[in-house]
Amino acid sequence: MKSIELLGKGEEMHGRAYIKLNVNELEEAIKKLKENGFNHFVMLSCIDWLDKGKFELVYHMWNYEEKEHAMLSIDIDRNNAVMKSMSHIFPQIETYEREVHEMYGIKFEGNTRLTPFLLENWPHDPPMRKDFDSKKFVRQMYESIPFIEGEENEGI
Amino acid sequence: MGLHNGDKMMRYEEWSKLARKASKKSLWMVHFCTGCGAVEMPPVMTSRYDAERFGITSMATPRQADVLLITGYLTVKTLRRVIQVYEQMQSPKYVIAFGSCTINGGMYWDSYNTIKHLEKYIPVDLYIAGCMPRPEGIINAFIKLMKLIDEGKARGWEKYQKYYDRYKENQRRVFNFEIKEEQKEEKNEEH
Amino acid sequence: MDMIGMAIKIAILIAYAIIGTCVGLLFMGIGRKIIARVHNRVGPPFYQNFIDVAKLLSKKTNISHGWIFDLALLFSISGILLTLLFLPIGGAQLLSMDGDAFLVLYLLAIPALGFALGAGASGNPNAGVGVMRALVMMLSYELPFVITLIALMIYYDTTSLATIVKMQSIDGIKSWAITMPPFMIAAFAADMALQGMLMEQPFDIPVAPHEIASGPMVEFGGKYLGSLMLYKAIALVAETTLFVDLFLGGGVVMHSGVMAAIINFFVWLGLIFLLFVLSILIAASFPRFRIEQAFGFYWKYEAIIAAISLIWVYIMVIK
Amino acid sequence: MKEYELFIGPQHPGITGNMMYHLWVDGDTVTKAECNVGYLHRGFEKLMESRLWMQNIPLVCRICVPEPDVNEAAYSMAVEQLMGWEIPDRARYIRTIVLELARIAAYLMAIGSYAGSIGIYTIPQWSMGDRDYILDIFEQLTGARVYHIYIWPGGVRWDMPASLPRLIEKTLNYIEERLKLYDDVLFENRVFFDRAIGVGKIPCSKAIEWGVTGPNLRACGYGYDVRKLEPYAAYDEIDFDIVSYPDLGKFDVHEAGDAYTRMLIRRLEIEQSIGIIRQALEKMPEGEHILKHPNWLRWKVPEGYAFARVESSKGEFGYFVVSNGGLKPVRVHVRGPSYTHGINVAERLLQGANIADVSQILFSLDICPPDIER
Repeated sequence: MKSIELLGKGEEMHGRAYIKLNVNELEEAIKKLKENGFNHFVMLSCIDWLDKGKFELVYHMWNYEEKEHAMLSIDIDRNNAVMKSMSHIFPQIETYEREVHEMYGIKFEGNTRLTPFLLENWPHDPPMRKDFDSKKFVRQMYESIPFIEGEENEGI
Repeated sequence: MGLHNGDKMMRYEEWSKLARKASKKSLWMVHFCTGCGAVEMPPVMTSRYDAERFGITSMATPRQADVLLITGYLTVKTLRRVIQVYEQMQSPKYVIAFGSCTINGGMYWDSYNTIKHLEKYIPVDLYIAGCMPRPEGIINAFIKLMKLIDEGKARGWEKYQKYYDRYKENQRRVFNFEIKEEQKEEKNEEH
Repeated sequence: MDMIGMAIKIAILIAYAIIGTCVGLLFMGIGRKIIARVHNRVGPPFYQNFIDVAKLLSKKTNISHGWIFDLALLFSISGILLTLLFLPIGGAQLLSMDGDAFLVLYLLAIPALGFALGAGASGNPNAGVGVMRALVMMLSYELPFVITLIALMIYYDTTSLATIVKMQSIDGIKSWAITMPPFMIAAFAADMALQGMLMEQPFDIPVAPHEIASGPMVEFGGKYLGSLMLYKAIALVAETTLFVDLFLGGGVVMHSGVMAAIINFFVWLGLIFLLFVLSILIAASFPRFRIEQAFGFYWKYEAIIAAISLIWVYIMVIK
Repeated sequence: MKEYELFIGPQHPGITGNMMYHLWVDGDTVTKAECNVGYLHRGFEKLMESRLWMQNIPLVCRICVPEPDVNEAAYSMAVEQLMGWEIPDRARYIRTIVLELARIAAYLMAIGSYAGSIGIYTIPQWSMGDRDYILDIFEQLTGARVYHIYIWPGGVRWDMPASLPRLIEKTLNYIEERLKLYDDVLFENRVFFDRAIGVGKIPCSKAIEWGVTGPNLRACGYGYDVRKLEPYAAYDEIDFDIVSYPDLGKFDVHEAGDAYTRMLIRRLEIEQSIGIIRQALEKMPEGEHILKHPNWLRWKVPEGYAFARVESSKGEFGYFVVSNGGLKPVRVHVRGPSYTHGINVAERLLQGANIADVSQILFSLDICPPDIER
């Protein structure tokens, strides 16, 4: 696979290149792949490995000519979740970083638009973290609100 | 005097009866797609099912409309807008809620961002069951609403006025972010 | 004697208003039915618009945005009613004077100004944009319309609508203006202007729901919207009548006698209905223009067409 | 006139669903646009982490409401990759037919709502009615109108009834007839040309970098289609040509990447889909329609990272599924095509647009908010 050859490491996983990188190699690698035909940035995913105590960020890139998909994966510390922004390479990374920032609480240095994205005035923990208990939150937040029962024929 | 008042009441009753007759035959709904049920609205409004037969059309702004359709689950963010829209509508106004998500949360029962029971926040006149309801179901609901209006039973808007404080309290509890933000700011000032 | 005359005039005035609204609402209802057929639908009953107005007028809360907002509707409705009074309907005209053709043009502008007032008072940016568009639209369709009007005035050598109608009805249908080649093209230009006056596609720019959420009427609800619908109904009758008076002899086919008056009335009714149906069918088959495109359309193509007819008429008159 | 702010949505007829654009307008021109989404955020990805592998199927289809089948297909394909399954031939063909029918339905809806946004209300009335005939096919095949829950990991839920091909053929013939009417009223209408040509033009050299995919990318002149790039279902055995910009068949060619070309690409791809369905019906083999599943309650999927992509009517749909070998997925991340179209691309295209064109640009990009927010 071309991306594995270019970066000198990585493995093939279900027909796609999965390349594990160090945090400081990432910017270089994205730029190199972009110059070599991987000009479509597919998406940026974040995986919360609670038991390993780290966040895994996966940058998906696609090469239209070679028909090849490369997943660049990096690990960052769960307790000190700070990452350099890549939005200067592909403009749409900005939006993905906004979402990851909101859902996992990872701070992206250099991204000037880390404003609330999907949630509005969210004071609680970032919801996509594994230690955020959705069911408990629902019980506390929504189930505790009382019904308003009117008299008969007053609508439901 | 009493008799006179009674006469006046009678006349008022008759007038409101007439008004109900008119309003049941001309239900205008707000053009607001709040959830996935909105995908069944175009078929209802267009040539296959043609809700305009019953005088149902969609209006561009809440001021002009009578019926608010909650088409599916509501997130907290949308609920704020729904309440604004509902309060801008001019009474008599009716609310029809779509699908199981508005009844008890449906398949999003454990989602952190959807409110589960719509009637805790605004009064609902009619629920349509199903995920999602079929166009026939929607038209059936409108006909049922017409019947309720005719009998004077669709009075959710009066209930909203009557228990306004309790509705506001519930709404405040679900949007209680503002309170927490204030607390945060206070904390920051302390530090 | 004066009192009785006054009372009769007032009675006729009220009759005019009622006829205007009823005919307008009925036409709008039938129009909805016709459009529904174009859409492959059944459509609402023909009396749907009466129900709509009744419902709107019976709404319990009616939010006003200050007295200017209230005044605006009064402005619009009184303006359009006054226009209707000056228009010959089936040859019969309530008020008339020399130069009323010009007067009608000015009166037709009043409702738009009323809208502007109301929308300004509501303070909604969508309404503001809608009013700007409505005023630009008025400016655009007025030019070809005025040119065709001048052509008619030159030909018939009068500025009175009543005279224009009378001259056209001398010989029945054969003497209608539209039978003459120069006025045929003028009628085309005027019909496009009518499309703009009625705010139908491709010229429904001021009320475009997808762009500015129905424009000036964004903040109108309850009784206000009901009155607005009444205004629209009367406006529909007044604007189509103006066209009928100018090009179709006011619908006059017979002279003298009660029977003739009734027949003329129904011919007028039929003609404005045809015009209305034509306009909604055009509306059903065209998207809407942008405002600058509409402006260009009227000032380039329509104005040129109207000017050609004017020159043609002028040459005919000189000969 | 001084600059003012205008909110398009969430309650506005000119918005493509429940989302909002905050516009700063100077006169008639938009100077800045900001997208505000999240009105439909249900936290699907969180919910999927707490459900079994099979329980996620009813959830995924709700991610894209007008065209739910692509989600089921993509999720199933990702799970199949992890399991190392090869699905039966008949299932592949049935999937192709279902996906293409869903594409036609979605395109009809897109064309209808676009026509509504430029003010011609006849087309939405027709196209929504015609779309319903396709939903009828779905109802016969899957039992539901909108959310079919038909494509499963390992195949499809049940076999296609023997009578269905006849109904499909009839419906396709009907839609082909109707397309001629659409051409007359919309696609060959002079006012449509005036309105759409040159409006909301995506700069073609930037299109790929901005992440534009699907019909919007093909309107820019790049003939990229996931169905050809990474054939899934039975697309590798079916003969079809990608429709892309300069080759617009019988229609006039104007600028690349504008609203006009984008809509025409959609119009032409309806015909393409009809051709694909006909071929698939012809070539469909007999046989099994689904692999045998393990017990769903104890179904563990092997560890690994899988990414599956499909071509939806809006662009490239991608599912990134991570498993640690457990009963539930660790992470399911959805790449919706509207994610880039609705936020990055639309914000840039709206800058400098006329407010009359805002709604038109949004509808011609075919933005679907549920797949932005999930």
